[in-house]
Amino acid sequence: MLEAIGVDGIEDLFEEIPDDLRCGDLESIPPAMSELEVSQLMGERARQDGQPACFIGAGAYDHHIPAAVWQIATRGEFYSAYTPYQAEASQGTLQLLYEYQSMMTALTGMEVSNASMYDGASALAEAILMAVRANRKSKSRRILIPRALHPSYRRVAGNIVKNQDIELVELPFDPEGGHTDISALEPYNGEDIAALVIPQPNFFGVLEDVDALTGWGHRNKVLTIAVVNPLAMSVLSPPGEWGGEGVDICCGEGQPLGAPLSSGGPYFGFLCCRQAIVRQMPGRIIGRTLDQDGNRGFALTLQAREQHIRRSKATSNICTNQGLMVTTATIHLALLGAEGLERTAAACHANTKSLVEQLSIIPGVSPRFNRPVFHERLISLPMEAEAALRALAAHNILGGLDISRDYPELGSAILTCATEKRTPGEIGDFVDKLSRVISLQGGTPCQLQPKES
Amino acid sequence: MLEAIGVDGIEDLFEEIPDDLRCGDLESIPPAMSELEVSQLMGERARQDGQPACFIGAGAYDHHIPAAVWQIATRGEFYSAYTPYQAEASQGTLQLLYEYQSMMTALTGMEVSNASMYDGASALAEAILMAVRANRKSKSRRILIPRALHPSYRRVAGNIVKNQDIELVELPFDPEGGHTDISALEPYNGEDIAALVIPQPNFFGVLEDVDALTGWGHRNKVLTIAVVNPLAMSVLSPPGEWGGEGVDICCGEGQPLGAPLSSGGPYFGFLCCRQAIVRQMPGRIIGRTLDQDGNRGFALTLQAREQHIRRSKATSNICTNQGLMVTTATIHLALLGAEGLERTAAACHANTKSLVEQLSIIPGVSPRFNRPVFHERLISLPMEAEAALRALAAHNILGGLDISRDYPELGSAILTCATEKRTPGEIGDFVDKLSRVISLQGGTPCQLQPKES
Amino acid sequence: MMLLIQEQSKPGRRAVAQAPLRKADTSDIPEQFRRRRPAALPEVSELQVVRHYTRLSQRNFSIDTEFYPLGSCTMKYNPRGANEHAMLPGFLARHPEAPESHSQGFMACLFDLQEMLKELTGMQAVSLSPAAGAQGEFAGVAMIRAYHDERGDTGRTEILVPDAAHGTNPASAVMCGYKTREIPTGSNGDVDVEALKTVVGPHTAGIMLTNPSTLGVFDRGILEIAGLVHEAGGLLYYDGANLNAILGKARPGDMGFDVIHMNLHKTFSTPHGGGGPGSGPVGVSERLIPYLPVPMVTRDGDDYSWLTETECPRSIGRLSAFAGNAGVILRAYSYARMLGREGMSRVAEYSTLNANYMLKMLQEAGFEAAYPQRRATHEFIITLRTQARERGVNTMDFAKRLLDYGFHAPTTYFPLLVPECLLIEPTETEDKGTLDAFIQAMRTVQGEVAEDPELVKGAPHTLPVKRLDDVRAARELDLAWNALAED
Amino acid sequence: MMLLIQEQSKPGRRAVAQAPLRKADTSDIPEQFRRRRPAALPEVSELQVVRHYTRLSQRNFSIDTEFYPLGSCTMKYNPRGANEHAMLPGFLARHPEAPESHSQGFMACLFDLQEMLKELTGMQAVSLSPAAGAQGEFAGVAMIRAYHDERGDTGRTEILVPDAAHGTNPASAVMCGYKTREIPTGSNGDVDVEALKTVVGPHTAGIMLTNPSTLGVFDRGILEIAGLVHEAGGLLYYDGANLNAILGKARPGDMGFDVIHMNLHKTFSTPHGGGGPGSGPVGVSERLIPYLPVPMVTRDGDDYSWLTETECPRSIGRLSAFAGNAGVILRAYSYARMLGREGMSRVAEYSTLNANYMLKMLQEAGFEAAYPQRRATHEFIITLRTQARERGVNTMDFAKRLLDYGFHAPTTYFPLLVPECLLIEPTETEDKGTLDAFIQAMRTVQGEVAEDPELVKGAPHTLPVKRLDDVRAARELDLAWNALAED
Ligand SMILES: Cc1ncc(COP(=O)(O)O)c(C=O)c1O
Ligand SMILES: Cc1ncc(COP(=O)(O)O)c(C=O)c1O
Repeated sequence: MLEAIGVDGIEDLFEEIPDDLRCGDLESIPPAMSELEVSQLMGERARQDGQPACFIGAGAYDHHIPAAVWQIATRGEFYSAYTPYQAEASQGTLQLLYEYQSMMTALTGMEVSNASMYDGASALAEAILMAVRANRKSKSRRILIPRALHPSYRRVAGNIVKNQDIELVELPFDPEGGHTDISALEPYNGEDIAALVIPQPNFFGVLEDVDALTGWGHRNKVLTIAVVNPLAMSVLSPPGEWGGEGVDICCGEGQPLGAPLSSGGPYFGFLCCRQAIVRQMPGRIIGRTLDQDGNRGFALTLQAREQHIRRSKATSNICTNQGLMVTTATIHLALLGAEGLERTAAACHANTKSLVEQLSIIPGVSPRFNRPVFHERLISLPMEAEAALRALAAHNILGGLDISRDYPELGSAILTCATEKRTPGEIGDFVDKLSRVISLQGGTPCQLQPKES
Repeated sequence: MLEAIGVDGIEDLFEEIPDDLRCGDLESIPPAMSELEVSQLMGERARQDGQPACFIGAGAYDHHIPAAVWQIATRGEFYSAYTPYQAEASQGTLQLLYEYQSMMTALTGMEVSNASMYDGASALAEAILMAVRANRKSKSRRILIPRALHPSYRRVAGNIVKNQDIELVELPFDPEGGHTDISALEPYNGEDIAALVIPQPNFFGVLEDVDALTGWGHRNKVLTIAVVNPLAMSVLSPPGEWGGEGVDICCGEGQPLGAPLSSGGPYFGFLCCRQAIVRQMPGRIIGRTLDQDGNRGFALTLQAREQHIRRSKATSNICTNQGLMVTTATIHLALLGAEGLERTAAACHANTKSLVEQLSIIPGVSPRFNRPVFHERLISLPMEAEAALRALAAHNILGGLDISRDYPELGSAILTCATEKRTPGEIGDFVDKLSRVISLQGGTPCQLQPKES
Repeated sequence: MMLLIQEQSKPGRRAVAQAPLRKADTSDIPEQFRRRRPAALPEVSELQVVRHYTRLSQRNFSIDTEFYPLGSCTMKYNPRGANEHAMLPGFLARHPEAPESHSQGFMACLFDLQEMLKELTGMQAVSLSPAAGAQGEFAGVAMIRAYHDERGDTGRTEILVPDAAHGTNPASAVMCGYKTREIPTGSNGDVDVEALKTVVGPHTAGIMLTNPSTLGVFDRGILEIAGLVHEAGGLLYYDGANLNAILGKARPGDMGFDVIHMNLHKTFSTPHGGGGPGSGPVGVSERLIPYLPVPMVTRDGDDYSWLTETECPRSIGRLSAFAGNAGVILRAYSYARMLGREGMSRVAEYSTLNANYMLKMLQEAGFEAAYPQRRATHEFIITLRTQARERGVNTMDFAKRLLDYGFHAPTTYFPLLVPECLLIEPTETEDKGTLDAFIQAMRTVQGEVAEDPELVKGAPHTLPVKRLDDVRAARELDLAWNALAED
Repeated sequence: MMLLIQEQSKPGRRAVAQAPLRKADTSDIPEQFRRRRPAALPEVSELQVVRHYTRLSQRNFSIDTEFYPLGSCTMKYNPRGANEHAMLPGFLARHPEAPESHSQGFMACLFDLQEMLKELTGMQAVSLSPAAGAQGEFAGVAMIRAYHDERGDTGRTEILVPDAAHGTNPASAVMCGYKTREIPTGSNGDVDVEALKTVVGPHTAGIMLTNPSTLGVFDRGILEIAGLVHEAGGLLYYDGANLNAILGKARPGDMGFDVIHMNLHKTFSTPHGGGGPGSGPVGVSERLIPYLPVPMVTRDGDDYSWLTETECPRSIGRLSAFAGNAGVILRAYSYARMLGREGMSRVAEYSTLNANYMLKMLQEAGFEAAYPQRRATHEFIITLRTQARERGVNTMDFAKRLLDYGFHAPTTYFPLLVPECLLIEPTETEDKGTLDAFIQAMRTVQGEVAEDPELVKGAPHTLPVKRLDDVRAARELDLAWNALAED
């Protein structure tokens, strides 16, 4: 090959790089390893972290994933394909994405879905940017955002949108109910607000009065953005129907649909909206069309919204999205169907209820809020949450999330959740251990290394 | 559908089964479980058996399997296809099998390979039956079989061929070398013997004088059957070249080529022979041919040997073979190539050598035989082998195989082997623990449950 | 045409990460034992391997991609969960010689499955060790022989086999040293009992039957047959390949069978893998228990232990070096637990429903059933003898043309006694939409046979290769690629 | 045509084993919150799902099945080992909020990769959290902004972007509140330094460059550019999408860049998954360290801990709810360890060798290179403007026709400044045989353009669909299946 090119050696091919820019030997890069050696190294590290019984939810849930999901998604034709720019050579991915869009609109009751965002939090940021563009009635760049929304979502949205001078205005939650009471919106009646964010369930697992909140938005020409758990949608009323007319935009974290916990990613954000504002939508969208012979086919559409066409005028900079996770979600949704999703959701809900009931027998332990919840709950503890969680972790139980950093006003409390995967034995063990920890409170600290598994 | 058939209910479809043959409720069958529940049950059981550091070989070896092997083999098109009877709809499997046959002939130096037998032991039984049919010169049904061949192979072969009145005559091994000395054959010079079985390496890991043994067979009109470890073939001379002319039949266990230990199966037996006796070959064989347009294609061939055509006159009753394991072996061999196989073999050999050297420092521990070995070795112990292994197992080390049941004449000894997957740390740990066990000999018995992993 | 992987080889190329990066020393192995030239294996990169075998795979039909109504083979869906469960790291890593202390979880699965299979078949004990149906048959017949031999009843030299039997049946009998004798089938599809009466006797070691038979009917005379054979001192062998049809509905043990094999890769839905592996557990009645092949698992309280040659000295012994196809057994176990009690009879119900629906619809489309007066079981036979005679289009042509419509062909030319037959088994995992599409394809090909028989005789037209020349394959044997021969 | 999964739905059908077998009680959730009608999701069996998506997958081109010389996208082989390692049960099961005590193994991988990326790029610190290249760009520009803002240097409102830049560059700048200004490319393919001089100044917040650029050449004036921008008070952003070309050969840090993103899904060979996920770590020079997005991993002795908003108060914060695309990061880590020190420069060497070989052979075949006087990097540009003008066959037609020959098309119409361009990137994992086959296909299509342009304009002819009507797709929007609309 070198001969064909007409050079003597490979180094000649780099002759245009100025000599003083050539780097040396990269000595601190470790030498090559075989696949076996890497698998031993990473296998050891993966084992090192144990597989504690996980009662943390807080935006990432340990659900059963049918074996078929990943066995099919990792087929090379899905796994190693690029974004389907060449539609005719990508009908597999494109039809799947169209099916996905159809499933997400069915689940959320919305008209249109895109083909994914990075994750739930960044999807919210994009939803806010989208709302600001779409709300022609509003000149302000103010967004109402409940304090009861996931703190990381609020942070991420803030970090992203603040560069475009958008202001996030926090709505307090009801100290007894844990929900965003409609009264919290009163100060903003008639104000120029671009959008209102409505989580369901909210960070605490508490159910919001979504119809009332959405209605307020409609009355005040404020666009409404739902942030929902897609699994919950099998049980709870869908954003497309909230307040009668439904919300304008709906987003959320797709992880519960076939993505393993996997340390936080890859997951995927979903983003749906009314068809009327689809041209403000960021990200890829797949449309059904016809080929030259009049046969059905699928293609990327409305690409004029996107950075590769519109560059600085695009609706977003997103290019690579979370395609493979959408592949898994689509297969997952097809396997579960509405009935399977609902059974899963119900099992989680019932498991968490059972856990909370058993925990509440421990003196000093009680649910923090009195409004209906779905599938996750905040629990007050009679000792420092962090210490309790640390002690549980030493028993290989992750009892929940300590919320004191984000909500100091709520005292010592943990957000806990038992998905359908938690067995009665694990739940019982959690209850036992927590009650021992609490009764031993003040005793000697436990050892903190995870058990290998 | 019932209506179309013209019945009222599904039960009507079973009307031809006499009433008194209908069974009841199968009460002792447990109720249905979800995939999640089964995965929890089986997950727990799999964990329960731990993953001890394995120094047992004895016919099944813990080798690295490239990740690509099983990711591709479990693609539905390979995994869920049937035997390729419809050649035009099975070119994937058929071409792969032709490639496999080509790899096995390259590796063994033989002319022809079939498409697999159940395992190495049953392949030997079939090889013996085949030899008896093929050796037109011999009227006896006597087979010489070294005592140094894997005891299970001898048993399996015996269990199968004895029904056809074939007699297996045992050849002793040299008590110092552990090999089958050519002198062991002297009593049979000029005798009517149908075939001679030659293992390489033999059960003890010892290298046989294959050229001399094969030469004896040739001189005495005795067909020769090699039983080889296919990984060893990357280092050792191939049966097709033994004694100049090579053996007549070669078989062995394919497990080292991509099959996980997996409790003993599925593995696969390979079986190769001279082209001259291919019509005595049992099992499927794939041939290259042309299609109507003159293009290359592949098909099952010489089916007139098989049970589905020849019924009671078939060369064997085998029908379903070990197709998927051959698929994995083919991918495995393609990924490793001759160079990769040789490196793997060399690494095992060196690891075992290092292990044996370190063990030999322990007082009373020494290699049992003085002839060259490959990749596995018999070690004499100064205490009861079973007790030593039990104590090691309590430390999650499987130190080797106790051979006292099969070879009482060899005293207390274990057959041990360290594949390329055994790390220096694991080897060191084995040595440490064994030396402690030996020095504590007579102390209290250890606890015997495996560590969970 | 796709190149062979060997044809893509280039000296020195390697999938580097797949072997040790440094070559260890083996110089202690004397020269005389060493290989002189490296084996001519392909020298290719990892990408080449992955791409080659991924693309090759796409040149297959399979259950996961096509309807596969291959009669007698029970090509039903292989649950992906079972694959995941059987491939749990703990199971994969277990050495077959691992001590019982490190095997209790694995052995518990085997024991449970043994128990479930006993209950489902009505037998008294089960051994899981045979590696496939045919090895199960061998084990079964070997047990029959051991039984007679132990009683000194050595004049029994014949195994009776109906003419509809699968080829493995007579072949297995012969491997056990028996002669076989064929029993004809009556015109109604049941074994011809009168004919049986004329051959059964003191030479009869046993009879091998499958019920429902491979003719797709349930033999209603089974109890009479059992009586006749037992009276003559013979034993009854049940070929379980068709167990799918009666799972949870009727049990071979109740029909009087003494020994039975099951095909886990059929009834228990483990994958066929392009030809295997399978698993062929055997179940026996009381009198054959001592002869079961080893190893088996037994339980004492919470402890599982192995039964081997030592505990079972009268056993026919082991038939593979270790414990059979453990991974297949685990897949079947996972499947059986997911199905559970409720699911077992659903297997028989839906496979029978699907078969009878298809039979009816095909009859309405003008196809000729081999046994029109009988209820289909989980499969049924269509004979194309009229087409063959009148249009010169034989069953093989018809089958090949179905491939063009994206359906795997049914079994052809088996059983041998029905001329120009298609043995069709839809299985219970297919839905009505797929059945209807297949029926439509059958109609279409039927129309083509009438209008354009050459089109059908030239089939397939849309697959990676055209009709292959089998005669050439057998005559000009080319069984392995040879670098030198190529150029 | 393949039915949609929705079109295969039948009421009441289910993949039973995939959900709890009994429905738990949720009656404590008040009616007002509850869904009234179930969502119209497909109701199908597990076999239907497996078969549908298996067959759908076969309607894709992918690296594992086809050569995919998509310029700028670095479609190289994704090692299967990396998939296995990243999907080890311990990693999959780790909750993102798991305590550090239960995260040391995972964190060690992240830390190691941070360190390797630092060394490979010559930057001072790395954060792995951005979810893709574009989010890395956002993070990078946001850091530039935070830097200027913190210094009170608020007059800098512009980001300079060469006209060859990827669309994400200007889009990211705008998302950070900047205006963008385009810099033209000189006729030799390097940035037009004179033009740059006229626009760089006190309004300049920074410049976004990729080097080698998307024109497939290494910008030889990079040090001069860096000098100019720095002198004017601006910072330099490096778009790492082309890092593959110089891995182990030259480092952006040494070229004077202040911030860089890498595409792990390109340079570090993690799969593209039909559109993602990716991962876009950012590396920075000393002065931007405080602004790096969180979380990151730090090490103290043998203990790893998280750096979050608390430890990094000046950080631009987090950009996703947790730690980014951890699974992708683990795949890249596995890849990097397998490659190791030796492997890194091989990446640049072989990708550059392959590109220059193909360029040369295509030139010999009569194709016109956009920058014939330049050395190709890991990719290069062919312009088909002559064909387009003379034969009316445009680049899109040409690209579609390549699909018929089993090759994915190169990138078309990007970069925008080269008319009728094909941006071709063979990558280092392809072998010469494949390159030659592609060159042959290019020649063949070239011949067809001359002899039968309509054939090329009508392409593709052999794929599951013919050329699709994009205009119709955008005009008659049909973005979701609707049961009611169908019948
Ligand atoms: C009726 C019948 N019996 C026996 C067998 C043999 O089973 P196996 O292929 O598992 O050896 C088969 C397999 O096709 C069969 O259909
Ligand atoms: C040159 C260049 N820059 C940036 C990007 C954006 O990266 P990502 O798709 O990961 O967001 C790409 C991706 O195609 C690219 O080619």
